[in-house]
Amino acid sequence: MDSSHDGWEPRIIAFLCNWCSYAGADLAGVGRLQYPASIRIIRVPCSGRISPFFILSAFRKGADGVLVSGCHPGDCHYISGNYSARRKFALLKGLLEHVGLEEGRVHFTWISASEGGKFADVIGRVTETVRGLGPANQLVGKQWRA
Amino acid sequence: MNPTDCSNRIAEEAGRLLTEGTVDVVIGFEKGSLPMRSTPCFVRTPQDSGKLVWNSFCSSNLSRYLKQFPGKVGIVAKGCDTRALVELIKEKQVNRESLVVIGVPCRGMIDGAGVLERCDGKRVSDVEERDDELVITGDSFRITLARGDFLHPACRVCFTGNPVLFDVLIGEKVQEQARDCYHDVSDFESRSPGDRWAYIMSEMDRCIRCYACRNACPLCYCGECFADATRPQWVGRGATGTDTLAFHVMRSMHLAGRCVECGACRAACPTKVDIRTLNRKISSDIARLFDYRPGLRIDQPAPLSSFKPDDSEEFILER
Amino acid sequence: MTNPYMPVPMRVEKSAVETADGSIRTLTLSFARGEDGKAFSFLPGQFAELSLLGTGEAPFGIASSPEDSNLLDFTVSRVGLVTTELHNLKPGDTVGMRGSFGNGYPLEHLREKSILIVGGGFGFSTLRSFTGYALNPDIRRLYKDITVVYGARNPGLLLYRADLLEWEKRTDLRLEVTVDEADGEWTGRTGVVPAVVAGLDIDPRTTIALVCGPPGMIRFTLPALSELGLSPARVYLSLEMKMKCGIGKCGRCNIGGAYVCTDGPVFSLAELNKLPQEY
Amino acid sequence: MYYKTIKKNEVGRFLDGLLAEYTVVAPVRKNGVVGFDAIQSGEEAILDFSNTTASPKGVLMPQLETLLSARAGEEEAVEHTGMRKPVVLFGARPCDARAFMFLDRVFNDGIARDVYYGNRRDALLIVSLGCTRTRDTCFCTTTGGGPLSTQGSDAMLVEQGDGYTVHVITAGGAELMNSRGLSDAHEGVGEEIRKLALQITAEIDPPVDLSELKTSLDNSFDTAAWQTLTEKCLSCGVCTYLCPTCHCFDIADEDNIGVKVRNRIWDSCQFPGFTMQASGFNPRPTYRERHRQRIMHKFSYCDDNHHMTGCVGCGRCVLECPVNLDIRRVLGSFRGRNGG
Repeated sequence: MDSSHDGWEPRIIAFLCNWCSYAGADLAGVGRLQYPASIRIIRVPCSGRISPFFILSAFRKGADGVLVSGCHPGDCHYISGNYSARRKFALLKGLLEHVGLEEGRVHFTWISASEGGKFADVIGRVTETVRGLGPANQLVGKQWRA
Repeated sequence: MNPTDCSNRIAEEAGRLLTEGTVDVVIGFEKGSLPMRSTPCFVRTPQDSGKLVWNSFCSSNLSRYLKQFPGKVGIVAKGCDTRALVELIKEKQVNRESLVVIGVPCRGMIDGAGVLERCDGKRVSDVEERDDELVITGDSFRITLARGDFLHPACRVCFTGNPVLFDVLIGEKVQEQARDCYHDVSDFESRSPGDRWAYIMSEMDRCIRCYACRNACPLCYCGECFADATRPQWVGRGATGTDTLAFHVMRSMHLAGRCVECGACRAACPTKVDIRTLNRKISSDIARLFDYRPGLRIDQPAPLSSFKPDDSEEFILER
Repeated sequence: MTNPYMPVPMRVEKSAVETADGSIRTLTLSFARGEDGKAFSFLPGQFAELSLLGTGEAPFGIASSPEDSNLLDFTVSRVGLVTTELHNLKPGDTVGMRGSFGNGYPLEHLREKSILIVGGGFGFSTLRSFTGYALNPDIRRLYKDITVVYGARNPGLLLYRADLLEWEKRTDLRLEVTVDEADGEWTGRTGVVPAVVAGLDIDPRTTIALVCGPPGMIRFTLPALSELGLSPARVYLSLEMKMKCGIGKCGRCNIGGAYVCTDGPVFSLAELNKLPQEY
Repeated sequence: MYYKTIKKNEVGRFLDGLLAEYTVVAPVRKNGVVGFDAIQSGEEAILDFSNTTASPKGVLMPQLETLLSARAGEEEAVEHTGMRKPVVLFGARPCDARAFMFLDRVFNDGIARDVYYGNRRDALLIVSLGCTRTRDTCFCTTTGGGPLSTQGSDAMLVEQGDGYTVHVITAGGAELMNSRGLSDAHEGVGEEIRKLALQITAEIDPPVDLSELKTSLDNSFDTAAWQTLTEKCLSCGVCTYLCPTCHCFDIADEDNIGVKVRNRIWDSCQFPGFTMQASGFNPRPTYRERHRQRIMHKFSYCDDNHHMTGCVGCGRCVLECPVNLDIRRVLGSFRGRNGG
């Protein structure tokens, strides 16, 4: 699998928490920071709202990568949303890699409302990682049988 | 305590509870219709308590039935059954006061299918348990087998054979094994991702989506399971590899910090799919990251409904 | 070999809200392909499966009369995935249809009889089909007098208002519409359907009842009908069961050995009394 | 009807021969579990097993089968009813072969013929493997079958010495067995097999009169015994999904990545959702009603609708039920009961 995939654009679903990471993305946009157009942002109230269903469902519907980003622990608008999310994601990421999902398909990070630069940088790095892996085919829904 | 004495003591205890009216029903095991099988039973009269038995083939987790009996219930429970009980009580599904737990120390349950295979299909008429041996007699053959070779996988790593919660204890406590350090998980993780994926998918390929694992699990008590929901439909309902894996991954996530590793799921699975590797991966992470073992203490908060400011961030994309 | 699971394409001609809360709509469909229309026929009381590939399929009673042109009415109550999508259909959209399925009302038994039609809420759809069919001039003379008792929980939930108004004016049909609870401008009768039925005086020897409605209404209507002297063989019920295939294969809609999709959905009370009470 | 023979060590090569023209589905052992699967070469097939865990019904009724599909924007749906490449089911036990006779009645009779099942069935030949040993869970003789019953088979192998006698039964069987280098069986082999059948049948519990059972079941629908008999049932799908005659299915649609599909998947009368209505009413809300439905459907309703009991006595549900709810005990408690 050559890693260049000649200009293939990965499709990455980004779940961004409304109070920090989404604002960080907004800041990156306002600041005209350049980052790949590979992400589709889904705004959620808090990273604590992300259920493993969302991540598996994204892969099933053809996503090549999933990024989940919330407020830094301690900054959560709902006090403990990201704390409980942190435990859940730690287990989920471990489990997905345990079953053999390619490293680099699922990413979790904390981006605050003031970190526009970090947002653009993260999106760039995640896109490169996923592009290196090529189209995802492990968890995609295989619909019909001959 | 050998099975016969154990059975008699349990029958006496149940008879007493029913005669006194302390409980309306005692959930236990009676002799199955096949060799090496004990089957759940629900005793409501003192006269019936005689049919209660205890042996090395009582692998079902009887806590699964508690929600079927609202009144005052007696339950015959081995170590892992009581750990499931602790979680059910912690999650307010079962009320401790309405329970009388007849605790039975357990040296591990035996997978009869493995023994039958060793008798290569010949019919078995009687199985006698003697300390660490099984004496199997059938038509024109008689063999003695080492008990330890036929334990259910979950029982091989069990460190809570003694009930963690009981009102009455039947017989003496057993010698516990060392606390489980999940070597099987670390061994599995030393293999390459591609190798792990191939193994998991070949296991999932045998799953026929019969949901015996879910329905045998004492902690899977949702009214409508996500696997049956259509609005939204999170998981495909066909037994195609990816949808089957998604179902088992999601069920394991729902059992995170709750699964007491009684092995009832694998024991119930007709095609013996290795779904335990998923639950054990999560249990090993929970033990390592949050220093928590499910089903040991009622007062210990569940890991996913609590947190610490300095929880691990090993999985976070580095700065 | 024809594929019983392959729907024929239908075009949505009209989608009209029936109830005040918008929870029930009637779709009027026409055949997208002429030859399907010619090949299709149905009896009042039969049903069809409406299909939206990718979303699902569900059974609906055919609410229009076989005599009205080639248009088919389906009354859809929004309760789930498929029904919500059906409610979103606009005129000109296409929807799949399989059928017609089921046995329909026992037209032969009804000849020269008086007919008592008792319907409740959403269950009235196939009874509307029968009433429309029976009011056709050359068919109406086959029957003696026709009484329609139709009720709903409240006036906002009454279906087929236009038909009710038209039937009101007819002399060859007695219409009794009632609501469990009245509201502001309701001037009609108030009271539950079983009570209205109990108040009727009919000749039990020459009357046959056709009943369809929610379980609650049926539980109290049946005793009322027997008080009027109607034997179980003279009472017909159209039942609702969860269905998938509509052709007696998928094994889920049985009452005892009878499949509601093929042996029903219309059963006489005499037949039902012989079957296990599991519906 | 005639007999040929084949040595045990020639079976692998014989199957390779079939693989040239047919898809061959045979018993294989994977991770310790014996099941049916399409084989790539002859020696993958195993013939030393009692019976597979799951039945071979997946050959005609896959757990998931796409009925219709349409790409986004396409009006016309594609019907996945294409003619099937011929398939040989090799090594099925006589009870499983007989089960296909029952499934044929369900899917071919009635108001419509199931074209998906029909096309697969027309392309299927069944070579069964007669039972020379039985398990204590077998009760095929009660349901009209037998360890060497030829019902439903096109040909049947019967183990004799270091080879198998090949009992060619139908024209389809002949097509399979002729011109494949199999030598004819010795004289009188038919009589030997009949005697062998009697000897093996003696191992199985004596048959039960099913018509008398049907009558008492029909009279016992409302008895309280159903509650106590089914109380331990987990409502899982093991008994129905492993069963060779259970045929209930669900139709589930999906719209994923621009492709709309209508799939037929297995369903079980033991699942609550099987009869759950959109209104929330469920005629069979608990394990009691659902387990009773399975028993009544197989041992009463199927006789009414298909004139054949809906069970072939393979014993899989007895062996694999996670809580050892034994259908023979349930049936036994209704024999000789006049209801009430």
